[in-house]
Amino acid sequence: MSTLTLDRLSKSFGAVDVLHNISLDITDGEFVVIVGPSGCGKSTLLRTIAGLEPITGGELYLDGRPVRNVPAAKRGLAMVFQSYALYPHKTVEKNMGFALKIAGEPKAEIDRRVLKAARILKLEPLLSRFPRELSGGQRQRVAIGRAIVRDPSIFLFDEPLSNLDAALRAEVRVELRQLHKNLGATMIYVTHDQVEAMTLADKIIVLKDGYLQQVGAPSTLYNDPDNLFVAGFVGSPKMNFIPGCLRQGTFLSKALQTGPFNVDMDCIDMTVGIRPEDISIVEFGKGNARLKVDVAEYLGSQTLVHGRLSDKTQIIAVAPGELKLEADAEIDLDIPTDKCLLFNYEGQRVRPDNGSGKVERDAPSGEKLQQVASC
Amino acid sequence: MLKLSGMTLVASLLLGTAVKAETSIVFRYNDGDVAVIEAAVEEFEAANPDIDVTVERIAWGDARTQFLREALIGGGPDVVHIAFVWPLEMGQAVALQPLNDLISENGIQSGIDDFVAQDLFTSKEGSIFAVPWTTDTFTLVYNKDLLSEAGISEFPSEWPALAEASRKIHEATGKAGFGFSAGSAASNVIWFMLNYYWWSNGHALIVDDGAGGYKMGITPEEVAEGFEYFASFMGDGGNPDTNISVSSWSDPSIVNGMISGHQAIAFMPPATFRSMLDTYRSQTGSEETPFASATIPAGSAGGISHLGGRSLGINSNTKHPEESFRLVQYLTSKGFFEKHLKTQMPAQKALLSSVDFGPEMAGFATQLANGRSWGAYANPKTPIGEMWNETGRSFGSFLIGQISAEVAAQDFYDKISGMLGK
Amino acid sequence: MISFERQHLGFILAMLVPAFLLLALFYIWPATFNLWNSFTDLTLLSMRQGGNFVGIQNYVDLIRDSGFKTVIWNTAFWLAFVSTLIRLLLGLGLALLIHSEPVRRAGLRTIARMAILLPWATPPIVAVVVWRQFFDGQGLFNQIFLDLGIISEPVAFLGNQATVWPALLMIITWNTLPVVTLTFLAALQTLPKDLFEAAEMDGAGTWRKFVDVTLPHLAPTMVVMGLLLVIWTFNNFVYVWLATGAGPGTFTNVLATEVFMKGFISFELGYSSAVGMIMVAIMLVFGAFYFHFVASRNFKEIM
Amino acid sequence: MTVAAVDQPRERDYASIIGNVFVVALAVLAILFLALPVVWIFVGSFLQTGNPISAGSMKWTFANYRTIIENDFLIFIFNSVFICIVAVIICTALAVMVAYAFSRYRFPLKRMAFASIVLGQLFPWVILVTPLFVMFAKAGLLNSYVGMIFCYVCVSLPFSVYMLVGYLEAVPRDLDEAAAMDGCSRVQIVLQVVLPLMLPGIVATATYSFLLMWTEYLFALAFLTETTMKTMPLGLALFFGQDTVDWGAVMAASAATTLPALLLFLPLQSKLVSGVTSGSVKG
Repeated sequence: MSTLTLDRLSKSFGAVDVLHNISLDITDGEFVVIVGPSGCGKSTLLRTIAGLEPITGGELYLDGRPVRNVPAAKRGLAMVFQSYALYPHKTVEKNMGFALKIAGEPKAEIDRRVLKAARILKLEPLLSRFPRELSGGQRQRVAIGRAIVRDPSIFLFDEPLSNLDAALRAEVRVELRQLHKNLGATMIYVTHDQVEAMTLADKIIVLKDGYLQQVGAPSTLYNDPDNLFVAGFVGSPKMNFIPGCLRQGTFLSKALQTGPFNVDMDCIDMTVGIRPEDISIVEFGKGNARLKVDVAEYLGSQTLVHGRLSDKTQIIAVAPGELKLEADAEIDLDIPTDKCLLFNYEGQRVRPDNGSGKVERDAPSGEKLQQVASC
Repeated sequence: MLKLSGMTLVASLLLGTAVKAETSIVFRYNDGDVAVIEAAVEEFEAANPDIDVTVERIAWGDARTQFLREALIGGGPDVVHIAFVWPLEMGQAVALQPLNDLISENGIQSGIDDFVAQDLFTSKEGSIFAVPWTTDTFTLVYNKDLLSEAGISEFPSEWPALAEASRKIHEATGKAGFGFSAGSAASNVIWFMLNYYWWSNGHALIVDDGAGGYKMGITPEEVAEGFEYFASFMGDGGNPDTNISVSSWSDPSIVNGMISGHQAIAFMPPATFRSMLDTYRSQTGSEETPFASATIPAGSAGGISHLGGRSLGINSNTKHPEESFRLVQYLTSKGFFEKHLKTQMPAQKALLSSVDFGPEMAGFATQLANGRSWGAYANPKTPIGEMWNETGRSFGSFLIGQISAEVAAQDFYDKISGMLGK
Repeated sequence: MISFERQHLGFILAMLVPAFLLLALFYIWPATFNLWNSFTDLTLLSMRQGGNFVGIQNYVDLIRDSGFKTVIWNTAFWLAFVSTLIRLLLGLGLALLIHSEPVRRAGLRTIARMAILLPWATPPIVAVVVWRQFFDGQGLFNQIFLDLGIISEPVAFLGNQATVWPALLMIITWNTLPVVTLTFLAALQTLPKDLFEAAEMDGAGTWRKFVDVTLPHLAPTMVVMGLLLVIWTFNNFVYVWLATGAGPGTFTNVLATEVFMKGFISFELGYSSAVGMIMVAIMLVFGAFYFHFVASRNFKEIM
Repeated sequence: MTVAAVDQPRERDYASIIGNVFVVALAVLAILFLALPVVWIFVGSFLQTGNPISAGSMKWTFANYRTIIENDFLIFIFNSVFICIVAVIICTALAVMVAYAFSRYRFPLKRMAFASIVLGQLFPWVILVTPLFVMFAKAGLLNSYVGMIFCYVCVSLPFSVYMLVGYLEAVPRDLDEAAAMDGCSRVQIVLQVVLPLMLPGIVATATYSFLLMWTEYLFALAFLTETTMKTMPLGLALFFGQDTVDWGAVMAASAATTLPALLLFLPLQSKLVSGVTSGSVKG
């Protein structure tokens, strides 16, 4: 259990920069999830922390101690691989005890700790089996068990659930959360699945193209995303985005007019984000946007309505209970202004209250102003 | 034998070479009868306790190249067993050392002049590079039963008669007449037979030009005539076509053919004949054989065969020339031939005349008297091995119909004269 | 794959240096020596004195030599092309045969797989000895053919223009077929079953399934195997030399035997080296081809 | 799946029976073709002449084996076994090291190094004999185990590396990393994790190397002249004298030379098959 600090860490493979100046703190006992689309560098980030990849720039501190040049084995971390990476030629017991054996622990101590970990994960009956004789879920447990046995300061998980089927994944997710609570250890967890991120994390780190997008608690990311990417990535179904422009505090587009927003700027490229669950379907003629329905998916407790606004923007709305809608039916939506998030042309969040959307920073050209005036 | 070598092996593995206080020399012997030689060497060691001789052996086909490579790089065995025609080329390449001083200081059984084929061992400057050891020649061996079955009462004495006899036997008995290996590899017999044919008719491939050099002693037409003569034996001429793929006078198709009575006439050296006789006797259990050897047919110049054999040379790199020479002295001594090497004919005229070869071998003894040395063939420009190889290749190409006799002969002639001209 | 970092250098060197040092000693120094020799008139007999520099004379000589064209033809056509083609086809046929349902039901599959190993375990020198006996005038083939009345006179299989190459190829094929067959067998075992089922659903018959499913699946293996066979046979001197000694005449002379004959029988080391360098040059071209199309594809992960 | 391509519904049963019989007959013929020469050697080695059919009466005998044993063949066997085993061990160990570096690390000139390994497989050995002979003579390596082992290691190293790289590709890199996380040093990773996993590949590779060396003739001929140093192929050639060939002994020596390879092959049969695919020539 310890703290980890990344200070302007960067990594490149040859000429390709994979991580750019990542700085963050991970405190003792936190469950941190690194999330992002594939190729965003999240696995590389985990592997630099593990010591499997040397870093190109910046520094990495473990409990305040720089570990840039400390080899993986000496960092006191344990890792659970996506492929589980169990040694096929060793039994479950040997797999779990291997690190201790390498460290030269006495046999009795190895047995004790392996047994303890096996008990936590209910692996005792499997100890003498070989990995090929285990199911996917069991292998997964063994991989975790192997990490537990080492009693590491930090657990690293590299997409550990991606090889499991959906039902099992949900189950293990809960168990992992439980495990974290019991062990109280720091855990760093990489996934591309935002549901896993939301359910597991104390703190989520969103990465895209090697850049840190936002760090924060799941609720922060959900409610107060810093940019379009985070807003779109977190939450399911995805947030709706409606392009348009902002003029004197009012959002204008062919399909939607809403406001006022407490933002002192005129801007041609502005996007409004609204979560599907914040949209409500209202009586025809009473809404502020009209939706042409493509399909309605009934999920039991709710129905997801997919459709297009008059400017062809794809929209998903959530309606409670069962709602029968024909394709091409037209319905009216209420998109409440107070739930709308504004993003500027760079995709950055424009927050109404703190004045982050200052005109100077975001001044449209004269030509653009003309367009704004006319839109 | 095995036990002995095994123990030597173990001893040398365990002790290395440190224990040897005596002089060690290596004798490379390349023929059969290894047991005979090893027994003789043991006797030599007993008589010379200060000398330890190791006998090593490599296949005869590889012997020449291997020794040259080793000696020219500064290694190789001390005493080496080589063909009659190699000493000059090896001496001139500085692989062998001149023996003149050793011979004049220590002497050799009945004097060096008593040895046959002196010209093959002495360079123009007078250096003697090897001592002739054993001698032999090739001649024809016959199955007398098959001959009489075909109504032939005498061994053919002239080349056309031989061809006639072969054809007759084949027609009369359906068996092979004169079956010889007509293959193209360098170990075939066509080289010997062609040269015998040419010599008997007064030609020679290479002759002295009288001015210290060498020249061709034959015309392409005469070469072609020889090619055609031997080609006439193929098929209905009595030599089965399958012998085109046979490249050795000791090939089973020939030796077994003779033994089983499927072939009437063969061409071979004494060692092969002897082993053939042994096999026949052990298979039939009878001492009597239907075989006889007779001299090769004559042409305008008589029936001439080559005086072949093996000689002993001393490596120019040896650190123990005196000891090596003592081994050579011993191996050429009368006692050695009387007691040990009874299957080979000695290369000394005095010893040769005193040996009784038995009735079947009579032809060889007679033929040996009509043998000639290779003489001018053994010059530095035309290694015999290479001429031998070219002969087989050219004759083979003609035989299988790739090219005509004239073209094959011309190619051959150009190759050899090209070598001489270099 | 671990990217190159200075901290790994020591380990990487420790892994590579011993092997590459040995290989350099074994290949590069002798090859250089050979290259130099090819520009001299060195013979074995003049080794003490050393050869004279003759420039590209040896290369000019060998290009002018009429026999050299035959050598190139024999090597390229018979050894490289025909022998490879035969082995690919026979190897494929045999693999299909062993893999086939009737053979499995007849309980022959295991026996066949054992039988395949027999030629493989036989050293080439032994293989040649046996087959020469079979091809002999009184050998097995002549006896069988005579008894069957196919021929009336014994045939010199290894001494006849018409039969010598087929006979040689038979020896080579017998001795080296196992590798080809086993490779195809292994590839057949990885045939995706569902593809067959899909083809069956599409109404494909046995022949169509073979052409549309089996063959495409085996195609990459065939390419790799074909290239390897060409390489192995091209350099192999044992079969031709021991079976026919490049004869009859020089009818079966190939590059490798030409190098051997010039170097070890005629002692013309310079000329022999030149022929050897021609071989190296051909192999370099072939090697580049092989590397580009096979090795670097097989191992793109490590490149 | 049958090769016979008969698909007429009416005649199908009839045709397929004929087809099956045909296929099985073909298979039997193929087995005969493959096995006959080897059977011939072993039978011939126990017959009085080396050629059973032309022998007329078949007399069984051990004389041929007695002959080869009297001609130092046991020493040749020892030499062959010793040289080949030591060379195989060294070669395989070096090949594992090189293959590991190739498959797990990036380093400068890697492509070139790998290309040179590929080319090493193609190199015509016949041109190396004379230069190596000169080199060996100067280094005192003629007639030595060291010299032959050096030769054989180098002869089979390129192919071994090539094969092992193929096998290593099948060992997931995650395992190396897991071992690194578990505290293994680089050497421990290779010895404790990678090596046990690629054991089948190593066995297959070592078998190939062994065969290559076991049957090698050219280098042995040039570099081994002392009788007590010769290997089996050379010993075999010794029975081809210039004036006489002892065919019985040749057959016995052939059998003795073939048998060890056969004994090595049969138990490894299945491994070798997988070896061919996943190793050098995976499609």
